[in-house]
Amino acid sequence: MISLADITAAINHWLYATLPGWAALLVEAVIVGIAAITLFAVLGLVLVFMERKVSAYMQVRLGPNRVGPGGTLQTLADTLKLAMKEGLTPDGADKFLFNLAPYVVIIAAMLILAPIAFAKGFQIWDLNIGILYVSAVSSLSVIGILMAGWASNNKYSLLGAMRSGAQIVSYELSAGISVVSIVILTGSLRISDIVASQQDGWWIFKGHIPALISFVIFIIAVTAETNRAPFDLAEAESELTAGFHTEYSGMKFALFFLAEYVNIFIVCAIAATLYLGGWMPLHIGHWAAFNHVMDYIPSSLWFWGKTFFLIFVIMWFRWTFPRLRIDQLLNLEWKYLLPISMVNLLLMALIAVEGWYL
Amino acid sequence: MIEEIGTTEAGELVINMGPQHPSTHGVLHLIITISGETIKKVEPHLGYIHRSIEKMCESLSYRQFIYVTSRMDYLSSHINNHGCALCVEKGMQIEVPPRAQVIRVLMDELTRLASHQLWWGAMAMDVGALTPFFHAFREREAINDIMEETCGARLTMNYMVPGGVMADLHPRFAERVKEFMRFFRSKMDEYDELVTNNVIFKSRMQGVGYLSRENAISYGCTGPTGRASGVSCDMRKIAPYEVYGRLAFNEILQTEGDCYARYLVRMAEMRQSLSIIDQLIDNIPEGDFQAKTKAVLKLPKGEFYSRVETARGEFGVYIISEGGTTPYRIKFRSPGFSNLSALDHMARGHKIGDLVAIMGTLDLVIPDIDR
Amino acid sequence: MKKYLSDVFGAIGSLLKGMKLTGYYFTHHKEIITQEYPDKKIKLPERFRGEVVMTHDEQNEHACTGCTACELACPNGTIKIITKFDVTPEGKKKKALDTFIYHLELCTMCNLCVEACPTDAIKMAQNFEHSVYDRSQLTKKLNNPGSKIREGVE
Amino acid sequence: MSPEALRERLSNLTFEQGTEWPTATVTALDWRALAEEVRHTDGLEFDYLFCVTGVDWKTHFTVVYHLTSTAHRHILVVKVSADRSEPVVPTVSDIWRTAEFHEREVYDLFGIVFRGHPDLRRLFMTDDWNGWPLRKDYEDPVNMIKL
Repeated sequence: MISLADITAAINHWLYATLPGWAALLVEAVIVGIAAITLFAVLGLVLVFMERKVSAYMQVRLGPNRVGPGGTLQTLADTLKLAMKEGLTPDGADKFLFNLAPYVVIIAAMLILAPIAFAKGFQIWDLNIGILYVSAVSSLSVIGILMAGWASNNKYSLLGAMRSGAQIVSYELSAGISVVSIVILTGSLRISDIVASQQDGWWIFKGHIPALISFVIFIIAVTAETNRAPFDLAEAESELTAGFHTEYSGMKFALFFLAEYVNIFIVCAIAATLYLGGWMPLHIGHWAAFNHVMDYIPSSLWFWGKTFFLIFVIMWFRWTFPRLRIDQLLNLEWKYLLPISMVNLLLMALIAVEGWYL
Repeated sequence: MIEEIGTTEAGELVINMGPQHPSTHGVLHLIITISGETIKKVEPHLGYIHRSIEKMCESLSYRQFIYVTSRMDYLSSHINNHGCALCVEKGMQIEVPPRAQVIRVLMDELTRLASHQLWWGAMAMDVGALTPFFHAFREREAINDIMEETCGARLTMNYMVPGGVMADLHPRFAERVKEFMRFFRSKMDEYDELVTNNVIFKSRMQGVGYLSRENAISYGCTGPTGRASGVSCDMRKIAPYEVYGRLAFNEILQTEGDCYARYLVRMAEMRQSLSIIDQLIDNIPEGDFQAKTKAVLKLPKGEFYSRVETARGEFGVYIISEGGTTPYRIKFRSPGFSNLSALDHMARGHKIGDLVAIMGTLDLVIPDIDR
Repeated sequence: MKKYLSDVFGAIGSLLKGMKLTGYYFTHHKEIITQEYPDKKIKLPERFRGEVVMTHDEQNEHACTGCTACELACPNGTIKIITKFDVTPEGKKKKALDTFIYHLELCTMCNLCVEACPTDAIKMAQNFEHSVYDRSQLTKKLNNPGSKIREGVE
Repeated sequence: MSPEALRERLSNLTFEQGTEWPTATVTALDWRALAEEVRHTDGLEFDYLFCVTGVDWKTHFTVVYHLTSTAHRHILVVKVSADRSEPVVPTVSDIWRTAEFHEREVYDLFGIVFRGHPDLRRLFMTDDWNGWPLRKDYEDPVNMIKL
């Protein structure tokens, strides 16, 4: 069976054979860049469509059903509309920051793609501090949001940006601790190592209850980090109209929109990697036959399946729950999630030291 | 605008919430002074949809002016019309046939249900849950369909005429109402599952927007807003009109006075409305649906006041007649106007998100406030 | 501590309940209530008030005597009736309808004109698709060209 | 308290005949004292002001206050007359908070000044509006509906 890893290896081999080293690297970089941007665009379209359909079914309606078969081209039509719209810059806005902010957000989202393992051996850059890199870069997007809120010269935007700042800074903590609790088990920050350590079972099963708790906390924390409902205070449309992107229109708005969905994809991919084994098929201990059957399902399918399942869960949250208030949001983090995740980390350390996870 | 507000202390920010804002449900304009996220002051600016209905009515005959009142509180348009019809009947001393009385009450309660359903969805949307809105509209549409079949319109029915109702009930009315009741009863539990017991929703509502009993009376808060603070103010109980006097239903009272109490009062009122409809739907007396009235109505010289209970509270119609075919002066006492006046008092010291929740539970309808 | 834990579990329980409900609707598509309106035409009940029309029979005759009762009953000045004098076979002059002008853009569908009409000449139609490109198209002439009053309607 | 008993109790007022509820007319000067009295006297306790109406009688203005008590459920209607050229009525917004908005409304539409009102500004009309729309002699300079 031809796997993605074989294809990439073949291309790599061919490039280095025909071109000098630096040119091959350059060509590869260009290919990766184009692939990443394409992935972004496709992800945006698919996820927005998915969100609209999920919300529609939960709200007992049909959702988009006009453009294309079953409405699948609706988001494409919307993107075209946004692309043709005038990108307004309000008077009194800090023009430079205002125009820069959406790109900061989208680039921050793009950077995190680097260490994600999409399939077996299919990874842009398997750097040795992969998961640390993800936590570090993912908090960069808040700078873009703050820039957008400040530069818009709009009080709603400013309030939204401030909320977003407070929110991301506090939820980074429990997200980080949840990540650490898996890193304790694997002993490596490298994504490929983390995936490989789940060869004989995913961490969510192997890690007993502490892994489950840290998984739940991680999902909650990343929902908050990506400003999704019920933690969408930064854009809370019933309070702040549209929060930090109130003044944005046209393509710049589309970039924020896209970044939101790409961020969801990324955090779900990370969660899938950490807890659900990434591209690793469902393996149970030493059941060789069962594991072998599972291996027939391509690894990329495993990865996408798990990621989309988590994305669906996060969408499910959004279409079920009311929004929290800003002080309740911070209470939830500092009074509930952080203490629980710290105790959980201790338990996890105990499990790791005693080696109970195998 | 901001300069006129004048002094703001250091660190305070003045925000215009509305007239175009997702959670003001129309064109309410609030000027809020905040310090950080905490509200220091809320100042409503009204009049964006002021049509001076009172002035318009001065040039309309007693048959004509009723339809305009549908456009005030459009969610309980039928009850508004009812108040006006009652006032004219009081002046003309028209005896309304029993069948018409029952039809009116049935329609009132259906309207109240529809209004509360919309409120439930809209309020859940204000606190950030979008799905309940569609679920609420599903049930509301069922009521609207029933209304449409009998009254001929979905929202501004104009079904009341002085002396009765405009047309008899549709033959399928009772059957369809019963079908709806079965459907809605099963959905009420879903409402509780989805919103009432939800921990996020509860924490958003409990202890927010407290209004004491004294203040509720002083601010003239009626309807669910007043009753959540423990003020007994249900016009159907205090001054029963039509057949309300002989119906068995409870006035829902809560004493907490916060947003959650207001929420619970409305939810319980929906169940009371269902029980009222239950009592009446099989007992619609036969007979005329309209009393015989003259083609041109002339109210005797004098003053007439009628009070009815809309979905938002006490609605009063005050007609001063000089004996002509048009009122000399007409005044509508709208519940939303008084309820809104307590907003500043309730919102101070809370967060912006709470202001939205408080407005949601006040169930403001802006044309009702502006008139 | 016990309360803290029960709080946490109670909270998660209530959230899961809500998710169960939305999950139910997500998986049960037969609950969907969307009406695909322009594709599937909606049948409105016969009492629905969409616009005022004047009924004409096969002989192109209507029942309007031009008494202006509807014009007087209308709160908005929606109806304007222009009358003319017909000469009856006996040579007498008789007031009759010339043009029945109806301003749909001013109409609130309150049904008062239909109620007021002594000869049931006008009624409410169920058409609700009123959008046009120009406002002047909303001003309509309700009596058909060449129509006349039905025999025996006074 | 029944309407008759109420008439008896407030015998210093002159009541109109043939009204549904006891209706008394007082001058603007007496109104403030009466308001304090009916609000705070035991047995009366009119704590709920449910309607404030301005009326233009062409010769003078009246402000009609509909009062009720949440404890005793009796209703009293007080009409306060004001001069047409310079209408001034004392405010009761400190006695019944709801009057704050209602009086602003009456001021906005009739131009009746409520002395002592904390925030007497236009409510529905814009701040630069000329004239008082609900007065009988008001003429709308812009007629919206011209056919």
